[in-house]
Amino acid sequence: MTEIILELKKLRKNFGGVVAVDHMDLTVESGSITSMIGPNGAGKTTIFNLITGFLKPSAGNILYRNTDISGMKPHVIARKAIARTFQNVQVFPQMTVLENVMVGRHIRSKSGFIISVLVPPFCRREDKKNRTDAEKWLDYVGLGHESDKTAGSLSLGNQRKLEIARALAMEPKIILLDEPASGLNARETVVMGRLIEKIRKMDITVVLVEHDMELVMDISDQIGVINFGRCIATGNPAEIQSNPEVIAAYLGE
Amino acid sequence: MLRLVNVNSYFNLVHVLKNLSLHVNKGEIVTLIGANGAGKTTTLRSISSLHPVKGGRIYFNDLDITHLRTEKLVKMGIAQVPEGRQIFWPMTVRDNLELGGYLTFKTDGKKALRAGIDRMYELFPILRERKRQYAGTLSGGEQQMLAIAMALMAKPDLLLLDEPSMGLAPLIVKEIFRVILELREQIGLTVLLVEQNASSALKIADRGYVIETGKIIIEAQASALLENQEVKRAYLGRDKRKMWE
Amino acid sequence: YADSKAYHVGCIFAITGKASWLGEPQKNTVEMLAQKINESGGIDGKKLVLHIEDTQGDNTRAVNAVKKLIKKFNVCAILGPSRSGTSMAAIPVAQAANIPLISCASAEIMLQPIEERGWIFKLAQNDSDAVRKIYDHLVKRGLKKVGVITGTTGFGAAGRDFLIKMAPEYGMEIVADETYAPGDTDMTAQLVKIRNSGAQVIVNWSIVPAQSIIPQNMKQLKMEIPLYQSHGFANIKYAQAAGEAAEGLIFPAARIMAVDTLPKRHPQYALMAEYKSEYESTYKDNVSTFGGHAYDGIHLLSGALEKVGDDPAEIRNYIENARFVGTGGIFCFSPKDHCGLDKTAFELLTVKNGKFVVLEP
Amino acid sequence: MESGGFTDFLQFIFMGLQRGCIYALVAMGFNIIYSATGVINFAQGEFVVLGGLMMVTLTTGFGLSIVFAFLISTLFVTIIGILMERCTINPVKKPTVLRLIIITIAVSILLKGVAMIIWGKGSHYMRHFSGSDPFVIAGATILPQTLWIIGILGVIVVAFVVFFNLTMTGKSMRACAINRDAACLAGINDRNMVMLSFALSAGIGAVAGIIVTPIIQMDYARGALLGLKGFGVAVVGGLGNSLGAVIAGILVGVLEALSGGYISSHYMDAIALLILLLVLFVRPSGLFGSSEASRLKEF
Amino acid sequence: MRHKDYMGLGILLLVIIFLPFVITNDYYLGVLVFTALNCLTCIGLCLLMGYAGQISLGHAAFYALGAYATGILTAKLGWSSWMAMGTGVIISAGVAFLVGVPSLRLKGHYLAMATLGFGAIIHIVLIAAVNMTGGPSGVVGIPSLHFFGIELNTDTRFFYFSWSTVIIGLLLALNLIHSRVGRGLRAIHGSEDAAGSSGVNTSVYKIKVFMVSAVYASVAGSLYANYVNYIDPGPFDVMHSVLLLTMVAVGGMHTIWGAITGATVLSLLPEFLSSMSDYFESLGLSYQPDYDTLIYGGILLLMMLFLPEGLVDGMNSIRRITSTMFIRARKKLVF
Ligand SMILES: Nc1ncnc2c1ncn2[C@@H]1O[C@H](COP(=O)(O)OP(=O)(O)OP(=O)(O)O)[C@@H](O)[C@H]1O
Ligand SMILES: Nc1ncnc2c1ncn2[C@@H]1O[C@H](COP(=O)(O)OP(=O)(O)OP(=O)(O)O)[C@@H](O)[C@H]1O
Ligand SMILES: [Mg+2]
Ligand SMILES: [Mg+2]
Repeated sequence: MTEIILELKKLRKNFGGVVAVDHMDLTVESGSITSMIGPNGAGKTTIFNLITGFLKPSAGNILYRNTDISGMKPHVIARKAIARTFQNVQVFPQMTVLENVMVGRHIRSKSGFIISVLVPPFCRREDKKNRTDAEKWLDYVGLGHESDKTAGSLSLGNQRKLEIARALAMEPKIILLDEPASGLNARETVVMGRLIEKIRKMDITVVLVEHDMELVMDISDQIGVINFGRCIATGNPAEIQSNPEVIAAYLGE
Repeated sequence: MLRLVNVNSYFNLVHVLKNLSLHVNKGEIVTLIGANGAGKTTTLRSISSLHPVKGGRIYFNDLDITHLRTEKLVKMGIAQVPEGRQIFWPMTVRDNLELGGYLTFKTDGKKALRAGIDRMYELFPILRERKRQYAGTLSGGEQQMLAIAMALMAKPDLLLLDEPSMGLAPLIVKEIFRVILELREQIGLTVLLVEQNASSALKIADRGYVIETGKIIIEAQASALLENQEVKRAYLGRDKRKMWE
Repeated sequence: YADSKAYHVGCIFAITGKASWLGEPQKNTVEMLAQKINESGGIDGKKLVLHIEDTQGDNTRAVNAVKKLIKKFNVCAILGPSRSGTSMAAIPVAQAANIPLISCASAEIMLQPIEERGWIFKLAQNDSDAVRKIYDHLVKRGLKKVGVITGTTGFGAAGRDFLIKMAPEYGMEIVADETYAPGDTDMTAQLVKIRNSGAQVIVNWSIVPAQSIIPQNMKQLKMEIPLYQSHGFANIKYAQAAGEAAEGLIFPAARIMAVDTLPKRHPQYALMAEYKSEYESTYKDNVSTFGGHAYDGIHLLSGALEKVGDDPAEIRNYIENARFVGTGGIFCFSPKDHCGLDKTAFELLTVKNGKFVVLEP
Repeated sequence: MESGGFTDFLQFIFMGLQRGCIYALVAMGFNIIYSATGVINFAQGEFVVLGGLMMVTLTTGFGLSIVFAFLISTLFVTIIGILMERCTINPVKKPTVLRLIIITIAVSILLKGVAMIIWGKGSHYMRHFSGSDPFVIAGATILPQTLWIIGILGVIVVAFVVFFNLTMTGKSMRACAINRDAACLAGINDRNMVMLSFALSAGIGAVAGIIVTPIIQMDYARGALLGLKGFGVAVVGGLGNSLGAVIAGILVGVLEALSGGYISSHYMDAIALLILLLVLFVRPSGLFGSSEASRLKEF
Repeated sequence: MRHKDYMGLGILLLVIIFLPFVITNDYYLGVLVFTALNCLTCIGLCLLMGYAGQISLGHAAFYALGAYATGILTAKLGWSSWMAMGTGVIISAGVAFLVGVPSLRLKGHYLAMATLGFGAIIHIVLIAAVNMTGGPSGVVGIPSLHFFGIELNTDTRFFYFSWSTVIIGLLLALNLIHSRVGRGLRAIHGSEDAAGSSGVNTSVYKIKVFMVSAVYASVAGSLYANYVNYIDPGPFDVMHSVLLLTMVAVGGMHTIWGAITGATVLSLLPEFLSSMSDYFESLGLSYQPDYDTLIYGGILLLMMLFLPEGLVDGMNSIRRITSTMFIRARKKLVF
């Protein structure tokens, strides 16, 4: 039916003796919300790092729209419209909230060193557009009123939202969210769920890592359960919830 | 046991905590809930003297501790699991745990330290597996476990927990809450808990406070808060999704 | 000429910073002399006012200091700077402002080309003359193979130039050419190389304190070939620092360094003995040739002021024809020669029992 | 005296050893403060200078015995280190690395000025501890003082490796540099740790100054140069790693001696530096720094 | 925010135009010329350190490359000053590229060491390559700059010229930091990982900004050579790099204005101190130039202790505090 946007093939990553990801196979359909769940240290973040080029796979391939992107530099991958957020929030603390999001517009604008040096910003149309776009995305995640604060002075939860706004500003084809709801309270988690669904509606594929089961079960099209670096089960939320292996390894009860 | 009276805190000119007062009795588990940016973290940091208090007093066992230094407070028995996994990144897991038990080591010696570390390994078996790994290379959840373990190593009387469940798998969260309850039973541990996962926090807590833009707006028994309409709407909203939409 | 009751003279020395061991005695000397002159009624009844600036041994500071002296204090002449580098930086400023600048550094390039350096004079002996003095002596001893080792400062570089350039003239063969940085602590590597080059004699040309490590290193390496130093060694502290190892080394220097062993009838004797005893009693410190340059400078200038007043051009003309006996030698300036000294200004000295003495011929 | 190729080589090695040990001693001082604060203390060179000058004054000026003067000078500089910490580092409320570094630069200027005023501008020298008659080994000569330096360095290195890796105090000192808040929360008195680190590194700087003065002569301005070399060595060895400092120090010293002896004295320092840079490019966190650990460390 | 920056530029321009009418003594103008040169270098260094977060302890080397390019090409080979300056810029940028590629992979103190080593090597080469650089004796007879037929041989002329260069440099730098590229650079400072995942080519950006800052230093160096007419290795040693770093940090490295303020203050301070000694003397107090070092160190220390984020920020907070005090006082009056 729909095309496959991302495919992990026999992916493997070990750090010395520690095998973080092992023989991992996963396919992500375009326009879907795919969640990865699993115990702590299962290798979820490592998979994100492999996809986005922060780590090089020890073996296996990562196919993005049928081209192999494994081993490319992070910024090259970002330019292919793959956005991500970090589990350990990574904002640019000295810059204002708005500027943080404008950095997200980096791949959607062009002016290089020469133009930047020679043309003052108020003469650059691109810059103005970036600014309005960034404001839009900030409103989108509900941080519009904080746009002039420095990012470092936001509380942790708000920094997490800021990260998402920055990722969205890239207008990505696929966005990888690493525990977006951690640090959000129940109500905001629901808002986050809505937001993710809205993202999907914009035709952005979402890959989600999250420990909040209600959120995951609520919005996912497909769930992959990861344990010890392997994908031990995939399926839709209902299937996963009733899978005994998953219950034993992760969900409890 | 712990009492905050009209505490005020600032970031430069931004007034973050406004005349905040709360108390925690001995052996109690009290939870502090509130939206992002409400000032929960700042409250805990102010108690531990990691953030300067301007105006107001903080008492611990009826002693004025407002301007005491952090390490003094730890010595007096106040430990904190800080927000954002504050561990020693370029040190091994074992070194981290040893440092967590710095005071134990100073007072009770090496043996007690070892025993404490072994106890933490039992609690979080994965840490034992990773003991020679640099703490910074742990997964997010593992780091969180380490941070909690480090605080427990200090053998506190009062434990300040800042979002301990962040990034932890549901099974582990349950385990941690269980341990907290157990410690209260065993050694009469007192806990001030900040949690986003308010419903589970309220389930184990005795009392709760709701904080909004640096002010306490509600104080009540945990069970009462669980039923409170306003609280439900703002912080527990999940199943009442339709309500606010 | 700003005020009629006093003569304003500028002094710039490296009083602090990387060459402060040069500037300090110079500053002390000029202060001592000015006080003496003023106490005895000044020059023609006018006070001698010295404006002393510190270059910190730094070119930029030297340029600023010269401008300050000229533009702010309207001095009629400038004594200093202490180092060749700072002098070179200061020269264009003085030259453009038509103010005489009497440098205490020794580099001869400061005066070249003479047409463009009409306002520049120097008091230190010529490096080339020091080289001549050394080579003469080597010729006399029949030594031919020279190992050269120099410090990497302007002074050392100038000496290295002359040593190499003038070698053929005296039939010398430079078999090794090594350098060391002012902050170096150990020159055994260079010395081993010189030893292997078959040098019969070592010439160590430097002005920094590190030069006194060379004799020590030679002693450590048990090298027994003779060691010659430059006139930059003319500071008794260097000899003391090198201790026993310095015994017997030979260097050309102004006679001030060995006043005590000089015959009393020598024309420079009286003046130098006076300077030495005054300086040493005032500052509890040994005299050095560097301070001597400043001494000569003040003498020259006070002479000029007395004769021609404080018009810079007049002063310049006066100096161009000045002849006088100073600590550095018997000066004999001329429009073609803005240094006024030749190799007779030097005496070959040696270290004996930790003291500088005139080398017995 | 006959001198074959091997003798020369040995001579260069001895020279390198002597230089290298001096560098290593200075580098260790850097390492200690770095370990506790993450800061490079630019006044380290001044500690060395003060130690040396004090020693000269006590032995030559007051005629104290070497052992006694050694102790007093070390104590004196240690106290200066403690004062420096109490007066300039401790009061800083938001200590960022760069800010502290600039403060140490300012202190180094101050200390240099004080030394200049007290000890004057000339260089100071003193007798070697046990004579300056060199030992001859296979034709090459080595000064007894060099053996002193090597010996004292050895003792200090062992002491520090044990201290930082095996004792709790050493570990907690490192913890302070990594994360102040977390260290406080573990009950560590960060201020005392920082003070201790300054005391230790001032002490070790003094020792360095004392034992090298007979060889290199000491003047008030020497600190900067010693400091820069020591910094380079500390970095190339892997910051915070005592053993690394020693090995890198000796490497630098020997490289300098060899390139001076076999290639060109004009470029000897440049050649040694170039090789150091290459080492750094191949091992971006120094010879013995763990790349994993330093990657995680923020500046 | 941005407009404030450009307004500041306008004010600076006015000040510079009128200053020589107020200060007529060439000495002061000469001091200000050196100040301008330091400002220029510090603008570049600030782009590198304050914005991109990469430390450099080797900038004196680029300053030297510019100065020596000008010195050697004009005095020895008879090129025109402008050609020489341009060549210096190209050489500096090229060297920055060659040095930057391996160095900028390093972080923090390790990067500091690498750049410091580079600076030291260049300094040694300046001393040792006697045939080319003149060694410790330096290069003499460097001609003055000509600007549209006007020889810039007086302090006033050079004052205008050097400060115009600063203004242009400042304008370009301001343009840069308020641009997409500038944000990219600051993002690298904040978090290299996040910058990379936002599509910023971190390694290339770091190298480019290193080259840009080298160009600033190189131009300043060329101007130095043209102004002083003589160069030797003295002013280009590692301590000068340390001084430049200090200037940027003292002013507050998070803004270009901080860098300029720091450069100005620390360039003027020594001259100010040396004038102070005259003042003391006129009061009849004995004052030794030796104390300058102490006072200089002391002032630096006090600035770092009491103005945590640098002079510019310090001034801002003083303004804030006084304005709140003012408001409070007014409130009291009203009630
Ligand atoms: N650099 C490294 N060196 C050694 N081990 C590593 C390194 N990085 C990660 N690991 C290990 O790999 C495993 C997988 O880590 P990862 O961060 O992918 O887990 P995760 O699934 O994201 O867990 P969490 O839910 O806790 O965030 C962990 O056990 C971790 O300790
Ligand atoms: N470093 C800082 N500088 C300035 N303001 C800050 C800083 N840190 C926090 N704040 C402000 O203080 C307020 C309280 O922050 P705090 O971190 O205590 O919130 P919180 O309740 O813990 O939120 P969260 O649930 O997101 O962790 C917020 O408005 C935040 O913007
Ligand atoms: Mg993870
Ligand atoms: Mg918080």
